[in-house]
Amino acid sequence: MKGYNEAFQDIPGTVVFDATQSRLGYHLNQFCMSLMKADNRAAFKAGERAYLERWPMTEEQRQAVLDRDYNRMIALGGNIYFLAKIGATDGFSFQNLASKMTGVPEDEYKAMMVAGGRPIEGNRSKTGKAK
Amino acid sequence: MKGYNEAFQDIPGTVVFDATQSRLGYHLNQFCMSLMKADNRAAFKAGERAYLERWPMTEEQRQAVLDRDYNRMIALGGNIYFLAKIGATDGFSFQNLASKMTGVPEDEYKAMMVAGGRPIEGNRSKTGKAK
Amino acid sequence: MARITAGLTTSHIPAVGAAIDLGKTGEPYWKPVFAGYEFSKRWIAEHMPDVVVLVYNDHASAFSLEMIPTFAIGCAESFQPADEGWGPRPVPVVQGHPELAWHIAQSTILDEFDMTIVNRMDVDHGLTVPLSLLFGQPAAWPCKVIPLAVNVVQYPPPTGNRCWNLGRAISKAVASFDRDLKVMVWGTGGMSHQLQGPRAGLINRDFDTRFLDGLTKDPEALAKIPHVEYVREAGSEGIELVMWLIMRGALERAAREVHRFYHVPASNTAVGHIILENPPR
Amino acid sequence: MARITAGLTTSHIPAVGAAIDLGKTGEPYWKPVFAGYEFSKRWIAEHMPDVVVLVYNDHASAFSLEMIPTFAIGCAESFQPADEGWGPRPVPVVQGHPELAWHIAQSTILDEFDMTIVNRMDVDHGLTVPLSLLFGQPAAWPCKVIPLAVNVVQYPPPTGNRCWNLGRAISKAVASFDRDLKVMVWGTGGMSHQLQGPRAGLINRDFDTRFLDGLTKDPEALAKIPHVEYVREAGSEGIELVMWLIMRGALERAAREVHRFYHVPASNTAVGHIILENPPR
Ligand SMILES: [Fe+3]
Ligand SMILES: [Fe+3]
Repeated sequence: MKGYNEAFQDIPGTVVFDATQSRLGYHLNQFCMSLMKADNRAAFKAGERAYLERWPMTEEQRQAVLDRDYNRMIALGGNIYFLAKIGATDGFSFQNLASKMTGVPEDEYKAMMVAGGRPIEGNRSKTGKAK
Repeated sequence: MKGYNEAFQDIPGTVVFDATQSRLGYHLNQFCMSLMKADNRAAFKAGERAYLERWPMTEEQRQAVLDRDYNRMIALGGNIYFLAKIGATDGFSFQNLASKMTGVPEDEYKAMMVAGGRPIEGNRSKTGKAK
Repeated sequence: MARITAGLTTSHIPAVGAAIDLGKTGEPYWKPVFAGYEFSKRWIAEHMPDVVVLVYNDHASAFSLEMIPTFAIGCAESFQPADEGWGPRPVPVVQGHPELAWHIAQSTILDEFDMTIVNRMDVDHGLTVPLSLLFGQPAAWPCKVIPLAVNVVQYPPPTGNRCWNLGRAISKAVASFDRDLKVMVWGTGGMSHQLQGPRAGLINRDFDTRFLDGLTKDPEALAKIPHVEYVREAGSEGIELVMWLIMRGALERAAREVHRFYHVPASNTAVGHIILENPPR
Repeated sequence: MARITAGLTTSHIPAVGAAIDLGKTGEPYWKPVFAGYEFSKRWIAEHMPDVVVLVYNDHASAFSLEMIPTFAIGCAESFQPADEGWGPRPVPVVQGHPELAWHIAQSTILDEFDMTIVNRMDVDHGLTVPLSLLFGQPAAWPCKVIPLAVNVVQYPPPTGNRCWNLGRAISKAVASFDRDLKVMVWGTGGMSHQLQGPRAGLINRDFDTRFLDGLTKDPEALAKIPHVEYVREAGSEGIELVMWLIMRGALERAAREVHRFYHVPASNTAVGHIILENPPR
């Protein structure tokens, strides 16, 4: 069981949404759920900071939302399925979010996907234990 | 599986809250859940029929609630754990509800309980298959 | 490592909670009920757990018909007493143990129990009355509590065998939790009672006695009892007894009965209460 | 009696739904994706089921972090398309089959699966995109749908083995339903994709091909794949593939592959689609 959670940590560029992340990101993710209502989306757009103040998340989490820093949101307990609601509210596609998270321009990211995606070779393992 | 549900039908004076009952009583039971809020209890007390009209239950179900006919409510899909909220709203104990359902005065019902409760002998089986 | 030191079962009758809350425990009707818990209160003060895994059923309080989980484990920091129609019970907020609760959730899911993880939930008399019976009326509960809610409202509930096996999986989960904690598992509900219809008030002392005997001596046999036998013999709400098997499955086979109490009636119900201790390590 | 005639798997990518809803299916980027479903649309028109048991994962739409069921079966009369942040998809309301859904719930619970019964739930792209892919844009869906939501958001999800066994239990449940119904089981999600962080965009054609091959030939081996291997080899959202094992477990061992389609990319994802037919009776 301890081994269960630790095994994932060898995978590069990946945060598994386990109990630790879920507890950390609870209110951040519940804020994202609120964006499933049009009224809430409008209220968020009308004043992002004020809207975020309604949710008992950390100031770091609020800033990451304001910055649309998805990697930071994930590090702070956000889960991508929840965070996608922010992207949807902004009117961005998932590929736009992916370009933000991978730090490459959207065109370049799309071209990588059309060319077959990010290869698995070299992306399996941080330690090199898994080939 | 068919046998599973049918086996219960041999037990006298008992309705098992299976899929059929649950589907039948869905809105009746959800109405009961609403009585977990003080505001709703006040609204119900202020005008029972008007409050019941808000819930898409059958007219028969509404009448059974107005009549506090618990056996009828159970026959129409009510579950006692849900229906207990009506009793609580009325300020009645469970023993009061039991006296209503068994058709004996509350004193008499209480005396039966103090004397050891309703005996199992003679109350196991409609058909007599189970002794 | 964490370890399960003991388990207990108790009825969780709402009228018992009301008797405590309204100061009626000394009345002739109630006195014999509470007398049965005098030993238990001293015993638990001497063996105070850090955490109780409290197996109970929600009585249409946290869970409506919109969503009915078979097994729901409470992983929140705390749980508020539910308003069951007469205002919330005047008892302390229940403090959870999220670390252990999540650990049990993870371990049991990997052991192929299909748990529902709950992070927000009010707890009703099914959970708070047992706390009152064992701990009285403190300003705060003296230990953490992990609520484990079992569906016995909507048919079918889990089988007795499934409950027994969940208990065993909980025992394994607790044993693999890397903190030095004393854990108890409580099974609540029962014993014989029927709250509905013309058969309300049913009590079956023989069935209850056999169940109490079997709990220590032959729990595997109890785990084989089909639902229809509970309903027939112990009344429609007697089905709550399947939850006791989760407690029993979480204890060792060699667990020893240190206290037993049986009384009829409390309101509509036969009160059954038993304490089992795991062998000392 | 009801019988399972066939099963299929398909990705359920939201961008595919958007391409359909916005009339972009003829664009060069999307054309090859939809071409892979041309056979399937003809096939299903010829083999129209009465009911589809549609295995999918909710993407934080119906289930927030308040309550996370491992397996949730939708027993309602109907299910509304969810608003996932850009308004609900313009697709028909999903009509359920409460009788069969409740029957499956009862049968699987008695077979010791700890199902959550859901009577009110909106359904997101995970469920509606597969319907659009197979049925296009009708005014009403041509069959009933029983949603079966599997947690793959909160770790741990159910094991592959547990999913496989749930499929088998569903097969048994359908076979014991006393009405003459043609039932299909669909497994959705996957194949390789990662939607989060610096590794987003990962695609593993080899893994996907082996998975598609194994689905017909050696599903027992697929059922042994641990979660970490899915995440490592197929990306963090590749874990959705465990749901395909529920479909496969519900079909007979001798089921025959009648169609296969694999395409990279649709948005961030490798599209995988396979149709399996049970042997004729
Ligand atoms: Fe109870
Ligand atoms: Fe998905």
